[in-house]
Amino acid sequence: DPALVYDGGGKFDASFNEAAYNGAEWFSQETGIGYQDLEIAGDAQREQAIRQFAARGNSPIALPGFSWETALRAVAPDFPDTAFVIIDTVVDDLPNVRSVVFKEHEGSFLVGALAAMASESGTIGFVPAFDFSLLNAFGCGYRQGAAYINPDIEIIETAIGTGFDAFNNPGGGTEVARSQIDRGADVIYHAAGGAGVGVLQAAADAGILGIGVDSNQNHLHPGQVLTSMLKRVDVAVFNAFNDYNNDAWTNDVQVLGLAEEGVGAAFDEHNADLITDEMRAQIEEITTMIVSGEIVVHDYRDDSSCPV
Amino acid sequence: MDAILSDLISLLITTIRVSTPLILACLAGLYSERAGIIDIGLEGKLLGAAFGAATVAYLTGSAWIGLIAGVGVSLAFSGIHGLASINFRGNQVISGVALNFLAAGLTTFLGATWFARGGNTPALSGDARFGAIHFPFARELSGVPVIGPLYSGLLSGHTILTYIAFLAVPLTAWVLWRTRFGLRLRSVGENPKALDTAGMSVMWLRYKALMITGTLVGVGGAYLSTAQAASFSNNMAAGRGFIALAALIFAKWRPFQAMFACLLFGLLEALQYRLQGQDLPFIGRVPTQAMQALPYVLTILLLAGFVGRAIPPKGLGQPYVKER
Amino acid sequence: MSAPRIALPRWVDVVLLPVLNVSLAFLIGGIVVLAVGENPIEAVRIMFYGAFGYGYGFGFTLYYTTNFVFAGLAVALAYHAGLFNIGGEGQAYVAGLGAILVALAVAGLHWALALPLIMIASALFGGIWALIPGYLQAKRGSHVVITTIMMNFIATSLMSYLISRVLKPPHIASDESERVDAMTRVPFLSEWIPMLRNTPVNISFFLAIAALVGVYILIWRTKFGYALRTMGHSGTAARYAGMSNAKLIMITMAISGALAGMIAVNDVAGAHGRLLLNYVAGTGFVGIAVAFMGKAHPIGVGLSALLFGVLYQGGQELAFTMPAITREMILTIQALVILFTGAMSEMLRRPVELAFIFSRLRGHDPDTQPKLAAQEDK
Amino acid sequence: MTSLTPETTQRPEVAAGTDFAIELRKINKRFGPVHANKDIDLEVKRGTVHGIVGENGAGKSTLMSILYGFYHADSGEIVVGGQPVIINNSSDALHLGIGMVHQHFMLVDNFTVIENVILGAEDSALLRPSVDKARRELTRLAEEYGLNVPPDALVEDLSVGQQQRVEILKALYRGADILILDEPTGVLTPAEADHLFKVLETLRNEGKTIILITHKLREIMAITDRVSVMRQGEMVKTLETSETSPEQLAELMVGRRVLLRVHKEPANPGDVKLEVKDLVVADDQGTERVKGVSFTVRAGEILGIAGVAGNGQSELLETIAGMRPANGGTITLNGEEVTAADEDYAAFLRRKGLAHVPEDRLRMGLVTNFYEWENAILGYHDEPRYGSGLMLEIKAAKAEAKRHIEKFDIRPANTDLKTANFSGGNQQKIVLAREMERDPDVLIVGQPTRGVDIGAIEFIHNQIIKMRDAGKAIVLVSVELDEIRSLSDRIVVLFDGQIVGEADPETADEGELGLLMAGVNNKKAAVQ
Ligand SMILES: Nc1ncnc2c1ncn2[C@@H]1O[C@H](COP(=O)(O)OP(=O)(O)OP(=O)(O)O)[C@@H](O)[C@H]1O
Ligand SMILES: Nc1ncnc2c1ncn2[C@@H]1O[C@H](COP(=O)(O)OP(=O)(O)OP(=O)(O)O)[C@@H](O)[C@H]1O
Ligand SMILES: [Mg+2]
Ligand SMILES: [Mg+2]
Repeated sequence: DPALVYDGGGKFDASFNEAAYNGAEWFSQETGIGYQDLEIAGDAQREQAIRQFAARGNSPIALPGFSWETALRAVAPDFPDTAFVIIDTVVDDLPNVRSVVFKEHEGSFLVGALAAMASESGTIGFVPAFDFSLLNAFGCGYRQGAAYINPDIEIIETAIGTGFDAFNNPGGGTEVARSQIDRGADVIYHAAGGAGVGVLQAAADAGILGIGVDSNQNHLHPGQVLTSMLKRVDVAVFNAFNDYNNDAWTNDVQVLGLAEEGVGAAFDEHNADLITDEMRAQIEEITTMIVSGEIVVHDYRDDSSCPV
Repeated sequence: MDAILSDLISLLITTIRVSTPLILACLAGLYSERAGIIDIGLEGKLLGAAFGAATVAYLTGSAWIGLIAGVGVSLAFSGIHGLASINFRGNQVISGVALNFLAAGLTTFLGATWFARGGNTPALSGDARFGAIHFPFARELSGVPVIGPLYSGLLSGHTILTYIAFLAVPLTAWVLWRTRFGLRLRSVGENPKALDTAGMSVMWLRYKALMITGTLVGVGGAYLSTAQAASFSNNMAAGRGFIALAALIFAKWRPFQAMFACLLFGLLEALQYRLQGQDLPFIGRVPTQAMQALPYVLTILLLAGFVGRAIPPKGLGQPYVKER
Repeated sequence: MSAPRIALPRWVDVVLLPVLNVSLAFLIGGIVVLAVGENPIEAVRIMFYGAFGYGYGFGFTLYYTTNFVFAGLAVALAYHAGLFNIGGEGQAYVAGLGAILVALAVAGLHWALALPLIMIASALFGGIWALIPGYLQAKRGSHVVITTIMMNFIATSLMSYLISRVLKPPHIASDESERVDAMTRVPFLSEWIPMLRNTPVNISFFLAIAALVGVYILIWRTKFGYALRTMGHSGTAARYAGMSNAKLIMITMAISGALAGMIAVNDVAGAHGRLLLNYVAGTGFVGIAVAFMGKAHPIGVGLSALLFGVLYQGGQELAFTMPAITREMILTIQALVILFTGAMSEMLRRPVELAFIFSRLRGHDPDTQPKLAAQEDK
Repeated sequence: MTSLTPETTQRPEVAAGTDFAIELRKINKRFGPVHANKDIDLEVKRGTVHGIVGENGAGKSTLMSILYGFYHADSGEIVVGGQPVIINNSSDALHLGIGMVHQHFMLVDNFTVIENVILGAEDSALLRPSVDKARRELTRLAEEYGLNVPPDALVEDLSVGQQQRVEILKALYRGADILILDEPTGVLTPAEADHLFKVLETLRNEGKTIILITHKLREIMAITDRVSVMRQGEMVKTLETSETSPEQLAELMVGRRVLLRVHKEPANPGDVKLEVKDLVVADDQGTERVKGVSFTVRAGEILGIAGVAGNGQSELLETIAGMRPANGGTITLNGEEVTAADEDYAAFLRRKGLAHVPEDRLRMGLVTNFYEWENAILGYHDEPRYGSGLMLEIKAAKAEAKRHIEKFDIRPANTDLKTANFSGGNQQKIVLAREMERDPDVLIVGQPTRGVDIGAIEFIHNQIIKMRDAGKAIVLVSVELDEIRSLSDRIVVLFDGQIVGEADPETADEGELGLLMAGVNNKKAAVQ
């Protein structure tokens, strides 16, 4: 059977890990094949978890999150017949590992552009859980997208906390969002996992717009969530399980950007009233330009800096 | 000028909201510690109450029933704490630590089992949440300069739980210094033998204090999940119980000082949100983390510079052993 | 009401009561396990199998135990001086900085030479982080409980900044430091004991044992320890004896922080081989429970650290084998163990005493006869 | 367990014919292996002052605590006013009209007098009415019995004597008919004690019954009507006071003859060992408590410092001993200036040959949680004989402790017993042995016999004289005038932080000293 081990935030974080879970469920429903999953209690358990699954013959083993890299490198050589898929970082020097990474900055560019279009005040907000490279990549893409639409736009960025526990502080998320709203922000994008629920709540309470992340969070507050930056971790997990099942496994590096539909902005009935045809058209145009390379979205992780 | 004023007001509004759970937890700790029982477990009680409140509010659709459930949960925690530290003369610190672990484990475990959302509860809406209370004419007056923002923004527009928290401050002061119960409470934390030889039951009095503790911190927990946020999420107390404890010591176990200490923490947090990523005069841009550490650094400086020695109730932490 | 008190044999206090308390915790945990539809006896078996049953699990048990020993000793030592150091978490975190700076600076150096340097750096950084509250307590009277809590928060901010913005090399995706050179890294025990293959338990384990012995000697066999205990019991008596409370407080806090700092040797320079964000992950707080459960005595700390090691590792095994039992369930059981063995450890004393009286009555022990007569008065 | 009739808290009607306020029958109480009360019988006549004497640990406090409902007797019977009763807790005792002033006060230090008085006896849920009532009541009691205390002062700011009055007021406020006082004069000055006895007399004359525990036979002879003697948990005898003598009581208590007078040869003073000059000391709050004190002490003499507690003695002692910094003036030890500077100066002074028996043995001189042997080296643990370098040589320490135990007859003779488990007298001996056996040049002694029984007092006094005769300079601070007069070779009187006069113990009479202690200086007045 395939196996899935969640990253620190835990299975139901309403975003990243949950997307991985959804991918596994999707596979399970489609094929009727079961899978095993596990939440870890700390970094020391990472290697142990992978090793135990591998030793029990589970394959492929899906590892969402870059934090798995070290453990994976330690274990994978010992189990050459087991297939692994790691998400969010590249491990290309091991023969039995598939790597899937996303161009979050591209997806964030789109929602940033939408935010700038929807904003009436000319001020928008971004709320990362804390100062962290991956989250800064979201923020940087968002800034570029917004500035693309409106070069004069004001972007307020406020982190909730200083470590991983910030992902679990919706109260903090609420207060951060409110303080941004007080400063005039009328669209707020979060990259804060569980704490983001508080951000979206604050936006809904104040009658302004929030933007969800990772999974489609539009339904949380219909009509109050402008869109969600989709990161199709579910697709990555589903594909890995499915490929293995169909003997189509490849040990390669998959970079999922807008072109591959690995990231994107969510449009559904919950935000239909918020998105005008005009906006929709403009987004489609931007998408095409990014896919074609006409617009190059800078990735914060390349040089730890952001042009906007 | 107007911009500065409205900035200031919005800062104060944030301060009030952020301080609310701190004040409730801090006053709760005050009753416990005034009765001689250390309460490291405030954090766990906040968490347990937040969970209880969110769960029941979701199931019943009523924030009030949720509040009662939240208080019930933290009362149960208080009961365990009482058993351990009053009846069995256990170490109060370790009991508190255990309760913190218990709350962290149990809330997520039960939440995951009941709602299959990894311990988070479903979002609350409508009557399942405490809404803002608007004072009469708040809307009409909001346009008036100075008075408008003060009245409509700062005073009006909070949830009932915030008003409860701030009312609990003078009430606590009144109880402590004007009532028989307060007199006995203070004596039992200072010198339980004095109360015992006066013919009163130390045990029963301490339980009464813990019940008040449970109630107040329960309201604080409910505030987190049914007023500030709209659902429970894992570990959502996020250290507020510990901050409340620090504020309590800072305030030297006095109610009004406790409120001011909590407001100070709240203000620094609000300020920190506000100043992140902004250029400060003379200093330039400061790393986010430096801003975030600011409240804690300032606390230490204040403590070292101005507040002086905090002398706890003399009987604090000591189980009352009555030889028979 | 005033049934006769009898002096219980020492083994009851030292062995029977703790065992009964742990059993009670497991009993209640078992009920919860039962409630989620699993077999509690099977769960306990899996737990112990996971912790001791095979080399891999055992290695992890020892690894966790190592951390808990350091964290527990840090709290226990300060406790003997009448200080409550809740700051082990932050002290260990900051010590990680010392550990990684030295380990990277001497990259390539053989571990046997690097280890003392890394230890000194970790102790120094952890010690300084604890010395600040110590100094404030000694000189300014700031309550060490608040200041250590504050220092924990400040450590999180500081380390988050340093790791994400300073130490993180560009070629690594996640926010963490450069890796420690394989030569320099504290070696895993599996190099010598193949059974422990692939487990993070390393030389630090012996450091932990040495620390247990060392702290015992320090507290009960040295002049400093004598002074420290005097102050812990009575600051006035210490002043009378001509001991400087201020100096004692600062030295004690520094040593306490240095002990917490040893977690960095085990994790940063050993198990992880690099500095990770939030690498302490609550170990410092568990240390409080470990210390109090172990009654602040090194033997007790060693045993309760082992118990927690078993719970951590066995719990992981359990989560594997019984999917219904999640990590939170394990946390709950841990909480129950702390509660019953730590906070409510006296709960079963009375019943045990009565059981003893009863058994002696049946045995017609002449010594207890008069006391029992007294009880019958009731 | 006390048993018999179930009715408990009803105050029994005075049964006609019985003139006993209290009868105890066959009371037994054990603490683990200690049989603190063995088959105790006691009858206390109504309207009398009944004394109870006995060595430390004889079981006096335990017996009274049983009467007050604080402990439960294992067996036995309590009869109050002719009615058998069960006293389950202090509340029951209070209802029966029994009030108690404990050996260690049961006051809340940071409460006002009124708050302490009404605690537990409030009339309503709000404090105001109770406070008003208590204020009136206190005024009345102050007039009636001379029990004056400022009602709104914090207890911690009161002198010990005043605190004790608060305890008595507490009992009277609750309408006590039977008042138990456990060693009430142990901490009082002579004037305060006299005042207390006047109060007790007034109370007796009003028909109240008083049980008085004390170690001072002089007091027993002066105030009690009857006296009971306890020894090792047993009631040895009850006597009419008028038909006994201190010597007989002492013998009954201890089981042997006791010398009640100190015998000493005339002093033979040598060089100046300790010189204090213009010393100024402030307390923790910054208030000046010692205001320019000067004196010298020579080898082979005892300088007694008399004074009412709270006139700067504590601060003076602590400063000389190096525990408290001086705010002015100098201290010279063996010709070397040694005015306290650092926090660990006390250790330095010990090395220079100064030993210090502190006033408060429980909080300062001992760590009650330590084993006996650990306390035997307190303050000296750094010496090389207890281990060179960093290590502490437990064997050496225990050997030293053993020597102390043998030489000072400390009981039980067990170095591995927690100090808290020793009686007060033996605890005091542990401190004395430690400080005296160090063979210091200068010995500073504060309240050496506070709360200690007469057998031990005799021993301690003899030890101090022996030290003097061995050529040591000794400073003795005591609130016991008797003690000061019988031990000292010279006496100075401290009042309000200043030395107000000097007296010769041979010639000075109590009245003269008393006036000095009250701050009235005849000589000075005469000079001016
Ligand atoms: N701590 C106590 N120990 C023993 N008895 C008590 C205690 N508190 C109250 N009582 C008794 O219980 C009865 C009812 O008490 P009371 O009216 O004081 O309760 P309460 O209303 O809870 O008081 P408060 O609110 O002032 O604490 C009284 O007769 C009182 O003596
Ligand atoms: N709570 C207790 N637990 C154990 N032993 C006790 C306790 N209280 C008293 N004892 C022991 O019982 C005996 C009698 O003590 P008690 O205090 O009654 O003596 P006392 O006559 O009042 O002595 P003193 O003159 O020193 O006050 C002593 O041996 C004492 O150590
Ligand atoms: Mg006594
Ligand atoms: Mg009432």
